[in-house]
Amino acid sequence: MPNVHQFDVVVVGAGGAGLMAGLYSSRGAKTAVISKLYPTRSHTGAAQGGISAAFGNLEEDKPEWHTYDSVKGSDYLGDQDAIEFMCEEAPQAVLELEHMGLPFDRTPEGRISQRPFGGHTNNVTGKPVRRACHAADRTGHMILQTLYQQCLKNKVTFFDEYQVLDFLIVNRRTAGIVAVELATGEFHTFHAKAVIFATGGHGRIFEVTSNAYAYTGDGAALLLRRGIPLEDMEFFQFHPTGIYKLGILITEGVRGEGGVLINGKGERFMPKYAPTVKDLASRDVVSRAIYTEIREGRGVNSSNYVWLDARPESIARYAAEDGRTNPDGSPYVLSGEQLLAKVPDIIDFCRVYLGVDPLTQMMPTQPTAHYTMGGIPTNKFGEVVIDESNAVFPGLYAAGECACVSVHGANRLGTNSLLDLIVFGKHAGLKAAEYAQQADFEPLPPDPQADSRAQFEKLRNGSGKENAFDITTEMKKVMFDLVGIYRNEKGMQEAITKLDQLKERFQHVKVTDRGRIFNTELFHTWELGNMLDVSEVVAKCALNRRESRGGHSREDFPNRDDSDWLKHTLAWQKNGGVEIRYKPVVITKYPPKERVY
Amino acid sequence: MNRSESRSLPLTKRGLNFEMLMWIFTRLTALAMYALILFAIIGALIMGARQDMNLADVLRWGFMPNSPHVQSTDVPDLGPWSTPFWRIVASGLLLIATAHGVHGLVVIADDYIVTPRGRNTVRGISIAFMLMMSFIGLYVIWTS
Amino acid sequence: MQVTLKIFRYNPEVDKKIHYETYNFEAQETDRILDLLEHVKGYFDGTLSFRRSCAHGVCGSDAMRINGRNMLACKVLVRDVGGQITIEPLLGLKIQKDLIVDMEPFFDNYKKVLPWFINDSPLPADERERLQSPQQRARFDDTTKCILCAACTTSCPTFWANDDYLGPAAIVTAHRFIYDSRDEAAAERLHILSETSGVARCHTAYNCTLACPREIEITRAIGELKMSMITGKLD
Amino acid sequence: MGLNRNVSLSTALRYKGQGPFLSFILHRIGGLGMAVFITIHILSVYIEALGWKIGDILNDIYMNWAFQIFIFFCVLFHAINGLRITLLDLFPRLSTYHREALWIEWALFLPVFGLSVIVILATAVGG
Ligand SMILES: Cc1cc2nc3c(=O)[nH]c(=O)nc-3n(C[C@H](O)[C@H](O)[C@H](O)COP(=O)(O)OP(=O)(O)OC[C@H]3O[C@@H](n4cnc5c(N)ncnc54)[C@H](O)[C@@H]3O)c2cc1C
Ligand code: HEM
Ligand code: SF4
Ligand code: F3S
Ligand code: FES
Repeated sequence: MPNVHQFDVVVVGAGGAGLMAGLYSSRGAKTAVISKLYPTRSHTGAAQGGISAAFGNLEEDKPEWHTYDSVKGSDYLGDQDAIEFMCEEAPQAVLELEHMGLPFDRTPEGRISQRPFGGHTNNVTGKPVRRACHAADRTGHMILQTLYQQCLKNKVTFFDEYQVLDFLIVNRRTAGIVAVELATGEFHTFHAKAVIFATGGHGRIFEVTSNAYAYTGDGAALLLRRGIPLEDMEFFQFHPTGIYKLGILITEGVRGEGGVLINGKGERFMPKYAPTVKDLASRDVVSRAIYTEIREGRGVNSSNYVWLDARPESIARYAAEDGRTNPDGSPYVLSGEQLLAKVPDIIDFCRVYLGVDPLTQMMPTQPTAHYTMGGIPTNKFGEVVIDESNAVFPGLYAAGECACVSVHGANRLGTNSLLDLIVFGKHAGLKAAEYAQQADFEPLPPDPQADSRAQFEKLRNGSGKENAFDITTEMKKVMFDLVGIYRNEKGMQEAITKLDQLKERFQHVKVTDRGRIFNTELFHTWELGNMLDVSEVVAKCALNRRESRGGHSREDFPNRDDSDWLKHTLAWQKNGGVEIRYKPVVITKYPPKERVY
Repeated sequence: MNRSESRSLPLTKRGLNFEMLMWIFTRLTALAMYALILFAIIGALIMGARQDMNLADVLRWGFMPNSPHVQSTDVPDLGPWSTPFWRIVASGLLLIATAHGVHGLVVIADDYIVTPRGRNTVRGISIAFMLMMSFIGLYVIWTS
Repeated sequence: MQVTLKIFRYNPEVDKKIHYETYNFEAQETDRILDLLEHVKGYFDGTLSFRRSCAHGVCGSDAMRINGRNMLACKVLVRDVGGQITIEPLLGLKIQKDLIVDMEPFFDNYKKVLPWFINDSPLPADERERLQSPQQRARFDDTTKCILCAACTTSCPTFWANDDYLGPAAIVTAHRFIYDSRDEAAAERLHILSETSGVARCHTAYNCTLACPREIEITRAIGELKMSMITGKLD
Repeated sequence: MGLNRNVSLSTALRYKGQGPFLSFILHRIGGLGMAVFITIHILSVYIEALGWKIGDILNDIYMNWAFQIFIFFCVLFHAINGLRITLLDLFPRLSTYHREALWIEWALFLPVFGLSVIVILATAVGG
């Protein structure tokens, strides 16, 4: 058979999670890391603000507070054992990054510098706490670079620009994956004992998004087609501050450094919604607050955006208003230069894309689709679990944004995702290598590439009546408008109907490029298929959940309902439809209570 | 944290090889040529160039303080212009310029020729060329 | 406004020669060039191929020549370059299809400078971070910004002449480690950079610095390395 | 697979580099020009000293005004630009002001060169 490779462990995706998994797995097993992008182009590189760990380098902090904040942030849907595990491991994990050379910003004492972020608090006073370790506003970039470099140092095997199309199951166990090499259009079969998915999220299903073009939910969709369920897909995070219309993210770090949100009337509105932490409430709260302002006519120019004000004089004024001080007690001020040093890229984005200079002008912002809380269900070792009783699928692992551990529950706290990548990427890598050491290879199916080939053939042979770009545009709009920040029964029904039509129209799409070499049209069209599948699951799970919780806010069911809905959704693709079941949430120390910031 | 400690590398560890020596050599010879040229021009002015030479001739002398370069000017007596002192200055400038120029040619060649063999050939030819030009140049300076 | 997009085209499976295609359509002043390319791909010719991912200048996928100069298509707006736009692939790398070039030689050069943190000394006694003052951290901040987009290396006249030259991007990466007070392999890296294919091939043409979408002062970084080789000072 | 990486000279020259790229090209031309000129010059003087009479032809070339302008351009530009490069190289932190350095360079070069061209042309016409 042509193009068959054999590895103990195959990692799909080379973002933070994939690289961490690859690094650890390669120490104990023959490992390949496969990615459709060059590793350094993964979306982890876009992460700006920071990675959390309760070091207390600047003020008192402890992992228990981090745990509680994350549980509360998740609106009590996160599994508390996993959250506690992650928060306890956090300091060690971040130190490990430092030891790998990651250039964190420093405190005057030479330790890792930390900044406040939404939802991170001192549990005694309720005030924001500095927990996010950062390297300017390109923390993710530095994590991605550092991990890639460490992988090179440790001679990890990479297959760059290979798009994974299919997951092979034999005897109900992992047998490998099929990928296409973008440069040649050739199929490759990777025969493996264990496969780790780390393919990132699917934010591209929404119109206004901070996510990369590559965020098409490939990993989730292709596993879904192979009978693996997806967990909590209705929970999607909308980040409060995206650049108006473009969706490019303005990190919460800007508010951490003292920026505030201002409505069309020039008022600071967050104190109304979150009296204690104000602009640093968790993201779902802030995004909803912005939308409420807009819907009540207080958007800027009666339009659908608000201001983010980070001009040095405003920062000083509002800090004085909030009684915010430096650790030594002096009043908190930030000069233009300091702001430029702390968030240089954000300032650059505003200047390039808006022609606005944040040092002297306010930034027009609007909530933007940002983070996939749901995904491939796993336990805290990265093992994929496929039913209500958490049965493990042998040899299949997932980590990072494509996975749902669930540490983020219904709403992820800022900086917890990068932490998630590092902690669970590592454990998935370790577990997979351990598994590969004792397991045998399953035989490959007779024609492993048949399904992938068939999928491509279908895209090549469509009637050509429909245009893939139109379908993409419409899908994004439907999802953003009807399954976005605010949702209701009618809208979601409509969305599902429209998605059905779009899926039907997708059958008539025809790829015009007949070539093999870099047939990006073909690959992108295949990705559209994934997005449609994922969108359908998101919409149906959201319609089913008749309550509001975290990132899922229903206008028709505005309250959280713990008695009926304190449970995880599991969704399977069955007979062309979606089957939904539920599984319990793990609650250890923190019984659910009302969430106020 | 050793805030004050400055990091530095000993001579053998800083990558100071022939390549980089020649790199700094090019800059230093550039400065040296400036110095010598200025020196020659000032010398010319002291020796009365202001009345007897036009600007172009002064410059020509400046770039190579060699008596034939003032032959076609109104300078009455070539004596002071062809002293051993000026011949030494001229020789210095010649050697420096030749080394600088020939190495410049090597630099250009290295941009385009990357095989070790090719590069070595270029170096061999260059050294031969440089020696030849230096000798001929010295011969011209000291016999004119 | 009306834009005219003239795009370099080459499909190895059908074309014998390169050619240019021109597309006219309505666009916004605030559209990214990347948006225009997506539009052409979506509605004029699906076979047009180029790389892209983040769409806001942080992943380094879509460096290309726009009106004759290297830029990221996602970081340039129509209003920055006007309505007559010529788009061509990067120079000095094999053209695989349309705007897609073979990045392997570029990454090979990157891998030559030991692009990873090296410190084999024991950790501090408390096993916590290796301390570094804010000033020491600031020393190499500029070169940590590199996203490996290759805009610099493929704008360098020496790299056009030969891909043996490490190129500015690889040198920038070496710089990031050499001036990191925690790293211990400065000598090895300087040794590599001092070879004939290293910093000596830079003739301060500044094309790299002016092309860098991350505004890294590349030529300065290269200059600092050259002087460190002469003086041995790493501050 | 794919198209050769070869960058032809004309493609290279069409790259829209800015000031420093242009001065790099001119510096190279200047250096080469001088090297060629000086070599021929020394050789011809030498050969003449040996008693061969080829000097006349060369002399005609040297006295030609176009050649004089060219060689003067080589010398002057290479020298002034060389100083800029040397200073930026020896003090890399000045590199941040490379644009300003280039303005100063042109501000020095253009008047001197312009004046000289006028003188050369005037002499050529007059003499
Ligand atoms: C703008 C922005 C800012 C953020 N800021 C922060 C922050 O400050 N703090 C924080 O904690 N989190 C932040 N996040 C979230 C966090 O960055 C992401 O959730 C995280 O980086 C995801 O990492 P990953 O490893 O799961 O996926 P990625 O890094 O996206 O990697 C996915 C990988 O999978 C590969 N891949 C995908 N599909 C396929 C396929 N079919 N075949 C082969 N390979 C495939 C891709 O090539 C890529 O290598 C931010 C996110 C965004 C968008
Ligand atoms: C005041 C006089 C001079 C100064 C200041 C000067 C300066 C310089 C500098 C700084 C360089 C390095 C350029 C680089 O590496 O990019 C250089 C290169 C060069 N010089 Fe000179 N130089 C002078 C005179 C000469 C002379 C007299 C010759 C001819 C014999 C010459 C020939 C060259 C050549 C051929 C190069 C290589 C060009 C290149 O790499 O593009 N230079 N010069
Ligand atoms: S230095 Fe700048 S131009 Fe070069 S690869 Fe890095 S980011 Fe791109
Ligand atoms: S373009 Fe090339 S010559 Fe040097 S200054 Fe940049 S590396
Ligand atoms: S698409 Fe990422 S840099 Fe342009």
